[in-house]
Amino acid sequence: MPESILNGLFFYVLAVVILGGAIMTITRRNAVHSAIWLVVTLMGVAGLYLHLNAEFLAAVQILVYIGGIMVLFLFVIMLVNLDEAAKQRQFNRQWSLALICTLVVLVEFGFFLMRGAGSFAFAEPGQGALKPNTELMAVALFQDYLLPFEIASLLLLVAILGAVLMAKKEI
Amino acid sequence: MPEITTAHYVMLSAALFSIGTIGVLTRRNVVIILMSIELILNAVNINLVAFSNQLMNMSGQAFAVFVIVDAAAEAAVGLGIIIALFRNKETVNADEIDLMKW
Amino acid sequence: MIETSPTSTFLDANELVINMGPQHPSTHGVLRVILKLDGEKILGTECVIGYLHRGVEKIAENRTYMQFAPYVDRMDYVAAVSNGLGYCEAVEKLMAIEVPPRAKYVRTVLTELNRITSHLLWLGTHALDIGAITPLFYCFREREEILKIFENYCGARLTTHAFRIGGLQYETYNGFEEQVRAVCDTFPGRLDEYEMLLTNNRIWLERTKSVGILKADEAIDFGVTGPVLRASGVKWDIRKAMPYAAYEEMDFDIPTGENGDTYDRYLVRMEEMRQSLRIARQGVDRLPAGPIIGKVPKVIKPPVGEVYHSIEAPKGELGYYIVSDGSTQPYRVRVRPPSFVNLQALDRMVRGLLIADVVAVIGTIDIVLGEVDR
Amino acid sequence: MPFSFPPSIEPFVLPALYIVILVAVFPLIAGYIVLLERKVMADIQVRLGPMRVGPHGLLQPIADAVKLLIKEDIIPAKADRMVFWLAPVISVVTALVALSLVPFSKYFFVADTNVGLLFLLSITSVGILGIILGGWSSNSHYPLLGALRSTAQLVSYEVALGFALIGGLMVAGTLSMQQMVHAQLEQQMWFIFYQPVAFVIYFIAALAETNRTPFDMPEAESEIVAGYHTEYSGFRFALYFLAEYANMVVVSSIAVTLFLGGWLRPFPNVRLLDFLNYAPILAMFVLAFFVFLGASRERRPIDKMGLAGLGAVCALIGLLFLVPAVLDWVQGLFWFVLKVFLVLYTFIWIRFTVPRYRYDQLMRIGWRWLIPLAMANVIVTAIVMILF
Repeated sequence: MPESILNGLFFYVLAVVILGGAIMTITRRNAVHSAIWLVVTLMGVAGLYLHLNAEFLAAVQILVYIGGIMVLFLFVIMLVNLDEAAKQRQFNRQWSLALICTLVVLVEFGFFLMRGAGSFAFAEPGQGALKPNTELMAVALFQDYLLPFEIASLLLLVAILGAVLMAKKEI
Repeated sequence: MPEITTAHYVMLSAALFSIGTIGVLTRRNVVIILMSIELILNAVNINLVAFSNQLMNMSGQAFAVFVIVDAAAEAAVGLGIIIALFRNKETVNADEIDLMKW
Repeated sequence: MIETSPTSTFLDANELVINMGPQHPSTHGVLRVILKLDGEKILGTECVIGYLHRGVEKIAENRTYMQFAPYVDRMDYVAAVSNGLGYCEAVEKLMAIEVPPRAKYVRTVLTELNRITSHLLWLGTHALDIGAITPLFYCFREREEILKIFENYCGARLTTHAFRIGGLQYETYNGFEEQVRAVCDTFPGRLDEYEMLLTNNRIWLERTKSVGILKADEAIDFGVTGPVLRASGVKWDIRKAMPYAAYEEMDFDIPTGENGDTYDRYLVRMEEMRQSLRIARQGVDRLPAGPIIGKVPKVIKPPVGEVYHSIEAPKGELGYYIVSDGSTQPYRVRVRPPSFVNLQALDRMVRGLLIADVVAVIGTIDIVLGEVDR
Repeated sequence: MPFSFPPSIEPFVLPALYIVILVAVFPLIAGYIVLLERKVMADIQVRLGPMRVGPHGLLQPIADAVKLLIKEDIIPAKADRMVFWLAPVISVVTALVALSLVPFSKYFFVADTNVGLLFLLSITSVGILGIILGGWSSNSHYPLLGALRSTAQLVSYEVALGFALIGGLMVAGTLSMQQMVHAQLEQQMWFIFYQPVAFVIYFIAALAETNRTPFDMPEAESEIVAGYHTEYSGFRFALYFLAEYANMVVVSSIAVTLFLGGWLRPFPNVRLLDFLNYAPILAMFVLAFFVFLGASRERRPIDKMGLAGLGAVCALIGLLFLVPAVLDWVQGLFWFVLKVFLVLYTFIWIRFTVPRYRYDQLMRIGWRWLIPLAMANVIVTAIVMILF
């Protein structure tokens, strides 16, 4: 089997998983089902990362997104009684307008991409390397982008404090 | 089957982004709106990583890590807000939360 | 009464209500505790009892005094000997029958051995509830030795019906003294073994210290008796306060605790087992010769009147209140079971603790549902 | 090789074979780990344990599996059927996928990636979803409580676990599972001696991760009945059980790989101890000897024959090991499995010795002690590595 067909197959299967999961996520009545479909999408994205020479990022995606953020989501869904919400109307009143606007944006995206697709193909492949992935990632994070990294950690700290404060019963 | 280029990835990312936007704009349930935001962030990440792969440059992946950090922070704070909201208003519907105070 | 609302979730102001029991691994039978929770914190409890109600007190009114004796074994079935002793002594008191000293001594020895079996069962299940699986099997190994003595003596191991009104039916078997002494010799070492597993175990300490505290005055107000009361620091034991059987002639101490928490109750019961061994050894050492049954008429027909007699059962004060109308059957029998009264303190002890502590506290009260419901 | 595969799929053949072996054999091994646990428990508790099915209860796991398979499949009336169905599958799939990254020996591993350990951690963290969804979908209070407990517990102990592993990683200088073992070969030292603190923290956190006593809160049978799998029965329950034991094997494998020298034999660099290379043969023959001894003591002829057959199989395998190529292949596997079983034995030993922590105490230990200690360990390791 030629390499390119395998590549194509990989991409299209993952694309279907990602988009299908995403559509299911936003259409499910039950929030837990939404969360499960979101997990499917995130898994698909992790698969794409693997395909794009970003093994470290794929592992981080699963560890942080699925093992962390999605568990947090499910936790909150369990804490908050959503049975009531599942019985009510699911979409708000301006849904048709929103849908039209988004579709227009999507068409615009598509148009620009069609026109500009050639430029991606001609853009020169970079000179750098992506392997060994973990080591290069370390260099990128801890040398090139040390300041953003520190700021990100600060952001996380603030977010933790904010979340604790927000979710506490009595302040 | 044509070669899979970066354009394909960008197209996929655009589609995912649009789905996320639709979710944010149309759903009433705040929890699902938050999930839609995660979809949008993932769309961005796909772009970053795809270009990183084309340009053979680590910066894209590094930024994807930062986006994931952002997503984690956003989810934590967002869910904290949802819990506080539910405790005070007994609802998770976005269009019922229309007072500036409680 | 706790309101049970079907839509309660973890975040509602008045929180989650769950049923612990009547089928639950650690409510020791069919106790049902309705827990009102805030997350895992206990806001209130309510005990629902009666799942094992057999109407023992009512049955008594339709049986002769002799016929009723086996029924009392089925109340606190892990301490059947004590139950029998209490009933027999109450009827003897009513009829003013003098029990011969040999019978008194045998009764004392068997009752004290029974106290050990009861405490052993408590220790095993209590440890099991807190998550230590192994002590249960060790406890059953030792309990077996004592049950063998019961079996040799009266043919039954659990619901013994060992005593008769006025004394004993059976003379002790050959080798009774030796067997009791053998238990008294081996058992202290085994007790040390259990203590090695638990007493200084960090996790055990964290799980039991200052959990389910019952202060002395509260304990008295609740009418709590037995080891639970003594662990709160009240030195009250009917064996000393109002001696019955042969306890007057026995030399033993009453262990007491200080803080009234689960750990103190554990220590008190462990020490009680040691004291019981002392009593049993004294009993067989001084076992007098003589008849084993006093002067009992062929038909037991107490004079008109009433009597209340209580003994120190393993779980606390076990009292029998018998009203006689002069016929062969009691007019009314009322039992004051220790488990029933002690169980009332549960709510006081677990409020503000966590679910895991409820299990520990139920274990430490040491209830037997057969006795609570009767 | 008499025939060869086309080059495009050739690199996938051996891993695929190993995957099939793992998926097919692991449930059986898990069953025997359960038997081992029951036997060790019985030994600690002065009992005999399972003795009825087969000689010394050796066929008990199979009987258990059959019983669970033919049991009625109960789904609670108001359960979310799809999620109820999905949850145990998630648990078991993630646990088995995690096995694919474990280096069982120099030759026997499915994949060895650049980010191996990170991937292992991320996959095990997905397993939490199985627990939380199982608890939620049962639509019952005790499972929900159990699921909440276990989620909080797993998430908090994963932090300590991760930090403890970072300590080991810094010494190893790689995330690849095979490279870790090679690093220990080159540095001529098991990393447990460089990182004793990290190992202890890892071990405690691993106990909590796999829900073992004294941290078995999510399924504390005396408190919340059976935790998240209260409503599960039959084969779904068996799947959860399988996932739990697979997780135990995975965490012990990580401990063995990172801290205890993986598939290396003790003192791999000491020429004097080369005779240890023949340990697998010796072990098989000793095993065969004991099995034969046992057979001679059996009374029922069927047991006698069964045990004798088992002994013959052991002896045959021992003979097979005499072939140098086979011995070379089996060598690493033997030491790896031996070490994993020692770690598992410790797990079991602890389970039957100590009581259970209370929920808040468990959290306190995790956040107040383990995580700060693990962080301090990382910092101290870094300083020491820079200075020397």
